[in-house]
Amino acid sequence: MTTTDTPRPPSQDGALKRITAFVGAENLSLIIALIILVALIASQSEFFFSARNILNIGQNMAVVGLLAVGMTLVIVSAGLDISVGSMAGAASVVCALVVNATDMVGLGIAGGMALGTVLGLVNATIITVLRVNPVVATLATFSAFRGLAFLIAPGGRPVGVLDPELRFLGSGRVFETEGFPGIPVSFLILLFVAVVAHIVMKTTVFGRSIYSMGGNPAAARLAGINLTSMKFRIYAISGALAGLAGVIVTARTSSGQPASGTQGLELEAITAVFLGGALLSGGKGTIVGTMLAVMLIAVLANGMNLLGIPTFYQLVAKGLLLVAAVAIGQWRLARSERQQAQAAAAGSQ
Amino acid sequence: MTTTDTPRPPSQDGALKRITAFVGAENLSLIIALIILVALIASQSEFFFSARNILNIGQNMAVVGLLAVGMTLVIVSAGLDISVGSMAGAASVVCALVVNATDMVGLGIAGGMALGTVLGLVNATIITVLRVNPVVATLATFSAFRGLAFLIAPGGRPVGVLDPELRFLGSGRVFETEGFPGIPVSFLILLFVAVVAHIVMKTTVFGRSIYSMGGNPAAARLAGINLTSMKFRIYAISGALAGLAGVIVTARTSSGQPASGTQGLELEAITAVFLGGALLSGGKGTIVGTMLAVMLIAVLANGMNLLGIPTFYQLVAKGLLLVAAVAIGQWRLARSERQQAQAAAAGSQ
Amino acid sequence: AQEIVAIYKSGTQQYFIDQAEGFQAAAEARGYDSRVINVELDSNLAISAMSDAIAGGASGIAITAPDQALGPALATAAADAGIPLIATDDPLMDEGGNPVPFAGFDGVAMGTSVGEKAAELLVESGWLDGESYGILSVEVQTLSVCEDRTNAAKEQLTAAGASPDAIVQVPYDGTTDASLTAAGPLITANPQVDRWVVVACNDEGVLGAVNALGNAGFQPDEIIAVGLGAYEACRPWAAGLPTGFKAALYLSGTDVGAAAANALIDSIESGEPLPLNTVADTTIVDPTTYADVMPCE
Amino acid sequence: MSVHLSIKSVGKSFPGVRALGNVSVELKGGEIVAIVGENGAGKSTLLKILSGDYALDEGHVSLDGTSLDGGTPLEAREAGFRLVRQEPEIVPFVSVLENIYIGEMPAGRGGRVDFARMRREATAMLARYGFAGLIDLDQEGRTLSPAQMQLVEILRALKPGAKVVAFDEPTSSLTQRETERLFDLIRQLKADGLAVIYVSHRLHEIMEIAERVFILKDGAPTGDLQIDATSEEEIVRLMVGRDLDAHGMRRKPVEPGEVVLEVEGLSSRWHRDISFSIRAGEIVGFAGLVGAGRTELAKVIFGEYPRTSGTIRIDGETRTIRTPSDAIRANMGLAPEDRKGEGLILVRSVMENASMAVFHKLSRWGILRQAEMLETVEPLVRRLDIKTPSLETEVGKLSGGNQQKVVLARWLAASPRLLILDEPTRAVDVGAKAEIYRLIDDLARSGLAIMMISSEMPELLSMSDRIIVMKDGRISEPVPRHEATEERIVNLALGTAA
Ligand SMILES: Nc1ncnc2c1ncn2[C@@H]1O[C@H](COP(=O)(O)OP(=O)(O)OP(=O)(O)O)[C@@H](O)[C@H]1O
Ligand SMILES: Nc1ncnc2c1ncn2[C@@H]1O[C@H](COP(=O)(O)OP(=O)(O)OP(=O)(O)O)[C@@H](O)[C@H]1O
Ligand SMILES: [Mg+2]
Ligand SMILES: [Mg+2]
Repeated sequence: MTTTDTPRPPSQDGALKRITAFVGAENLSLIIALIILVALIASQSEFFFSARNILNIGQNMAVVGLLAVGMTLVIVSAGLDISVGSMAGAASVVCALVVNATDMVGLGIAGGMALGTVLGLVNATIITVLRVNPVVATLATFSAFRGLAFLIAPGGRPVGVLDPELRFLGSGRVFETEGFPGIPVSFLILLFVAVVAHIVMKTTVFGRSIYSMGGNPAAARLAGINLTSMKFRIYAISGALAGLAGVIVTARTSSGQPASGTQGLELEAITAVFLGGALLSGGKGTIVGTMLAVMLIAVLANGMNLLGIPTFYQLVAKGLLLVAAVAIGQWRLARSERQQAQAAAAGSQ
Repeated sequence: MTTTDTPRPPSQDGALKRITAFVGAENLSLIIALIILVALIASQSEFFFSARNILNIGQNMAVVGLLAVGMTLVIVSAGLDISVGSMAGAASVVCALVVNATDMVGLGIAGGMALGTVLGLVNATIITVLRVNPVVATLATFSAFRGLAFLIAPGGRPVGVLDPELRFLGSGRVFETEGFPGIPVSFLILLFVAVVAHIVMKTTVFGRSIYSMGGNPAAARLAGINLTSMKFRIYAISGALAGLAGVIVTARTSSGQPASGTQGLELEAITAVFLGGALLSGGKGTIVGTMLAVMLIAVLANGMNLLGIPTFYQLVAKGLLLVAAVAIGQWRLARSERQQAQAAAAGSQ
Repeated sequence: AQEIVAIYKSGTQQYFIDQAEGFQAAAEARGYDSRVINVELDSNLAISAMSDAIAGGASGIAITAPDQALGPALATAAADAGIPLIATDDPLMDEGGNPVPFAGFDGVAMGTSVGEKAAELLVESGWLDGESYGILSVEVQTLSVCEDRTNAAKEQLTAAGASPDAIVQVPYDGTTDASLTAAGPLITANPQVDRWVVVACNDEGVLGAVNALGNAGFQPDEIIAVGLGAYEACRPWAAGLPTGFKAALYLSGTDVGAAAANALIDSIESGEPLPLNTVADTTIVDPTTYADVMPCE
Repeated sequence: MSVHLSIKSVGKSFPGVRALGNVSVELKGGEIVAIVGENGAGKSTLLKILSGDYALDEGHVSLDGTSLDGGTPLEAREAGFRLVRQEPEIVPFVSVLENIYIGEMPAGRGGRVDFARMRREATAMLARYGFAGLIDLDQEGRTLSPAQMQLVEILRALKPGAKVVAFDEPTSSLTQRETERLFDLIRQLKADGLAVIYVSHRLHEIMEIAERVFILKDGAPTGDLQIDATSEEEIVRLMVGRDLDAHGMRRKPVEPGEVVLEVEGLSSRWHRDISFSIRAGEIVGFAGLVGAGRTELAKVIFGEYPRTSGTIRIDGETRTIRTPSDAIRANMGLAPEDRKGEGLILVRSVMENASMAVFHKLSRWGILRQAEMLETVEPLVRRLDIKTPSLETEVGKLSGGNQQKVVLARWLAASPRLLILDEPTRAVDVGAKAEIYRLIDDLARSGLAIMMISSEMPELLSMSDRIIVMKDGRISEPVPRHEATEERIVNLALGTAA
C-alpha cells in the first residue's frame, strides 16, 4: 500500500518507523540516493563534511528551494507554473530599486514579494478568467514577465545595490561561534517557508483542498471547493515565493538581476517537485519529498564543484542521478506491493 | 460541439466549410490571430509581404517546426519530451563530424537522425522499463544529452563544417526563377514531415492509437494496445525528428552546435503544441494546429525583427500573443456553446 | 598541494574552454591543483560557485563573472575568506568602488578593437562615399557585458564617419541560429542597402548575420564582417573559401587563463597583493595572419 | 461452435487483501451464468483476470484449450473472451466509432484505418442488436452519458470472434427498457452459442436471465447452483452468510413537514419551466428514460450547470446558487451518478474523500482537526460497512460498491437539509442496498428532504413518497405513492397515454 498524506494517530513504533512515516515511504528512495551520493562525494573530498560546506549547501538551496515549494502547491493542484524564474527576475529588480530608493530592506522585501504576488494573480486571471490552460498561460507569462523585468530595470541592466543589511539576508549567518560557522539566513528563510508549507499542505483545509482539486477537479467542485478562488490563492503563493526567491537573488548577488540568476530555474523547480514524488496529473506530492529532492540536487551540484568535475560530465551526472533516484523508488514500490500481496495471500490461507 | 478527428463522409458544403473542417474549428482562432497579426505587421512594414520575407519565415520555421511535430505525437500520447533540444544539439554535432569525416551529406543526415532515434529509445526505455514519469525522465536526459553533445564534440567546441551541399539543405532554395526567390529546402523538409505526420495521425492505426492511449491509457491498454511498444515508437520518432532538426541547425549555421542554436527549443516546441490546441492530459492535439502555432510564432518573431523591436518588448509581445491566441479560442468556444444552449432552449419551447 | 579555482561564466563557449585549459596547465606547471567551475551565465550560481570554492579550501580564485554587478558580493566573499581574487575578462569593482585585480581584456576594449578594425576596412572600401551601406550590430540586449562590446564597436564606427542612421540592431541570444533568424527580416527591411558591415558580441553572432546575408544574395565582397573570437572566422579562411569575414579579434583564452593562474600563484607564494592589471595580448587577425597566432580546428 | 471456459483454483491478492482464493468454475457455450457476491467479493477481479487485465497469482484459466494464465488483454480478446466492464473506459476526444474499435481498427494499405468498413460494421452491429438511434457514431467520447458509455463497452465486446461475453453490472446505469433490450441481446448471444457471464447485484434480474448462479463470498466460492433449483433467499444467504430480506424494504409513509426545497419556473439549456417542491421527511423519486435530463436537473439545482431562469428556495428562503459551494452553503448535498468522474478523488484516501465536503466544519482557523475527522468518518465507515483495509487506503483501490458508499458517507457527514441522490444504489450489493435504503429512510425521518433519481423501478416505487417523471426536459405532475404503478410511470416516461 502506498502512504497517504493524512497523519495517522501516533503509534508506539520505533524512531525509524516514525521517520519513515514522516518522510513517506516513497521518499525513502530519495534518502537512499542522498546517502549513496554523500558517501561517494565524502570519500573523494575531505572538505565535503566541513561545517562550512554543509551550510554552504544549505545556502545554495534557498533560491531553487523557495520556487520548488510554490511549485509543489501548483503541481499538486494539477497546474504548472513555468513563469517562476521570470517572476523572480522581475522581483529581484524591484527589490533592488526599492532598497536603493528608500534604504529600507524591509520595503525591498515587501516590494519584491508584492510584485511576485501580483504577477501570480495575473497568471491566475489568465488561467481562470480567460480559461487558458496553465502550461500555455505560464509559458506566455514566462516570456512576458521576463520582458517586464528588463523594462523595469533602467536601461535593462542589472541594478547594483550595496545595502549591507540586504547582503546579510543573502550571505549572512546567525548563531556564529568559535568553530561553528553559523547558519545561513537564506537557509533559515527556506526552512521556515518549507515548514509552514508542509503544515499547510498536511493539516489545513486549504492544503487538503489542493490535493482534492488536483486529484479530481470535477469531484472537488461538486464537494464545494471553489476552484477559481483556489487557483488565485495557489498562483499568488507561487508568485509571492518566486518574489522572495528574487529578493534572495538580489541579496546574494548585491544586484537586481532581470534575468541572469533566474533563468532555467523553472525547470530546476519542476524537476525537484517531480523527483519528490508528485504526479503530472495532480493530487500527489509533498513538501518533504520536494525538499529532499532540492537537497539531492544541491548536494550533487556542490559535490561536483568540490571535485572539479567538468561541466559536460556534470550535465550527464545530473541526468543519471535523476533517473536513478526515481527508478530506485519505482523498484522499491513494486517490490513492496508484491510482498504485501504475498503476505495477504499467505495470511488468509 | 467540437469537432472530432474521425473523417466524416464528404458533404456538399462550400469551400469555406471544408477549410474549417480541415483546420478544425478550434484552430480557427489561431487563424484569426494570425490574420490580425499579419495585418498589423504588414501595415507597419511594406517588406512583410515580399516573397523573400515570406520564404524567410518558412525557413526559420524549420527547426522548431520539426521538433513541434514530434512533440505533438508525444503530448497527444500524454507524454512530454523536454530533451528534444538536447537531442538536436547532439545530432548536430554528429552530423558535422560525419560530414567532415566522409564528405557525404547523406551519411551526415542519416547519422544525425540515427543518433536522435537512439536517444529517443533511451528516453522510452527510462519511461517504460524504469517506470520514470516522462517529465522527470526527459528532464534528466535534457541534461544528460546536452552533456553528451559536448562530450562528442572534440574539446566541447562547435564543429565547423563547410560542405556546400549541406549548406544547401539549410539555406538553399529550389524553383528559383526570375522574380521568385524560390522555396527554401528546409521549409520543404518541414512541410513534407508535417504532411506525413498529419496523415499518420489522422488515418493510420498507429496515429489513432496515439489518441486512444493519450485520452485514456487504461482503455487503450485493455483494448490490447501495447503501451510500451507505442511509447518506444513515439519517443523514437520524436528523437529522429529532433535529430533531423539538429542536422538542419548544422546546415544553417555551417557548424555542429552542441548547445548553442538549440537552447530553449524544447519550450518553443511545447509552446507551439499547446497553442495548437493540445491538452497536457493527452488525447487531444493536431498537426495542423501545431503547424499553425509554429507559423504564428515565426511570423511574430519575423515581424518584430522586421520592425526593429527591441528584445524586451519582443518578450512581452510574445507573451501577449500566446494569451490572446488561446483566449480568443476559449471565448469563441464559450460563445458557440452559449448559442447552442439558447438554440436548444428555444427549440424545445 | 594548494589549489586554485577558476570560475567562468560559460563552459560551453570555446573561449572559456581555452581559458580553462590555460589556467589548469599553468597551475600544473607550478605544482598546484586546480579546479574549474562554470556557471552558465547565472549570477546566482556564480555566488554559489564562489562559496563552494572557498568551502573547498581554495587558496586563490579567478573569476569571469556573468555580470559585473556581482563585483561587491564576490570581492567581499574573497576578502572574508582572506584569499586572493582576480577578475578575468570583465573587470569588477569591490564595495568601495575600487577595482578588483584584473587579467585579460575587457568588453569595452574588445568592442573598441573590433570597431576600429571595422571602421578601417569601411573607410578603405570607399563605401562611405556613394555606396549605400548599412551596419548590422548583432546584440544580446539582455546581457550587459555584450552591450558593452557592441556599443564600443558602434562608437568607433560612427567616429570614423559612419552614419548612425546606417546602424541596424539585430537582437539575438548569443547563438548562431538566433542571429541568422533575426538578421534575415532586418536585411529584407533595408532593401536600399547594398553593402553591409557586421559586428557582434561574439563570432557566433557575426557568423549568423553573414549566413543571413548570404541567404539574401549578398556576395562576400559586399560584406565587411569583423569577428570577435576568430574561431568561426578562421574556418573559411583555413579552407580558402571566400567569406564575408574580413578580419576578427583573436583573444587567446589560453593566455588569459595562464596569466590569471600565474598571477594568483605569485601572490600566494609571495604574500604580496595581486597586481592591479595583468595584461594579455589581443590581436586583430585576417586570412593572411591568423595562422601565425592561433590554431584553427 | 462448442465453447468451453475453464477456471481452475484461481487465486489473486492485492496489497492488504486476498481478492480471490481457490476459485474454480466451468462454463459452456449457450449457457448464461450469473456471478454474485457482496461488494468486494472479487467478481470484478475474476473477470479482470479472464480479460488479461490482471495477472493471476495461482491457478489456471483456459478458453477452448487456449491457456490465458499469463494472458494479455489482446490475447484474451483474440481467444474470444470479451468483458463489458463495470466502469466503462472511454477515450474522451475521439468518436464513438473509434471508441468501439479501439485496439483493433481494420487496417488497409500502409496501416491506414479503413474507416468506411468500421462504419459499415458498426452500423450493422447497432441494427442487428437493436441499438440503432441510441448513439451517434460521430459523437465524441467525452459527451456520452453513462448509459451511452455502457453501450460503447457492449459494442466493443460484440465485435466478431466473441466466444464468452462477460457483463460486469451492465444494468447499473440502464433504465428498465434498456435493461430489457439488453436481456434480448443476451438471449440472442446464447442462441448464437456463446457463453455469457452476468454479474449483477439485482437478484431479480439474475432470476430472470441466468440459468446458473455462481456465488462468491470474500473471494471464495460458496455456491454454484441451477437457478431453477434455488431461490433469491438462498442466494442471498450464500452471499452474505446470513438471512436477509432480498427485496429491500417497503418504506412506511411519514407525515411530511415544512417545505424544504422549492423550485419555481426553472429553465436551463436542458429544461423548460420546471416547478416542484420537496418537504422535510419526504422522498421524491425522479423517473425517466436515459437522456431525459434528470442528472442535468440535479446539477442545475446544485449550481454546477447554469440556469437561464427560475428561483430556488430552501426552507422558504430564496438562495442564490451559482456554484456547488453556494449549494452546499444552502445546505444541499449531491451524490452524483458518475462516481469515478465526479464523485471521488481516486488517488486520495477514504478519510479525505469522506470528509471533503465538511472540511470547514472539521477545522478551526483553517486547520483540520484530526480527532474530529476520525470521529466523523469512522462511524460512517462502520455504519455503511465500507470494506477498506484502512481509512488511509486510496479510494481507487476499493471495489465499485464500496466506492459508492464512500460518496454517500461524504454527504452523510455533511448532514444537509436537502440531499440529491443520483442513482444512489448503482452498483451496490443487496446487503448494502438494504442498508442504504434504511439510511435514506432514516435521513428522511430525521427531517431531510430527499430528491432521488433512479432508473430502478422497484427502488423508486418502494422508496418514494411521490414520483416525478421527466421527459425531454419537462416534468410530469408528481404521482403520489398510492397511485404509483410501474405501468403508469413507464407510460409517462414514454409519453404514451396514461
Ligand atoms: N487494483 C487493486 N488494488 C488493490 N486492491 C484491489 C484492486 N482491485 C480490487 N481490489 C480489492 O480486491 C477486492 C475485490 O474487489 P472486486 O472489485 O473484485 O469486487 P467486486 O466483487 O467486483 O465488488 P463490487 O460488487 O463492489 O463491484 C476488494 O477488496 C478490492 O478492494
Ligand atoms: N456535457 C454535455 N454536453 C452536451 N450535452 C450533454 C452533456 N451531458 C449530457 N448531455 C445531453 O443532455 C441530455 C440529458 O443527459 P442524461 O442522459 O445524463 O440524462 P438523465 O435523465 O440524467 O439520464 P440518466 O437516466 O442516464 O441519468 C442528453 O441528450 C445528453 O446527450
Ligand atoms: Mg465489481
Ligand atoms: Mg443521469
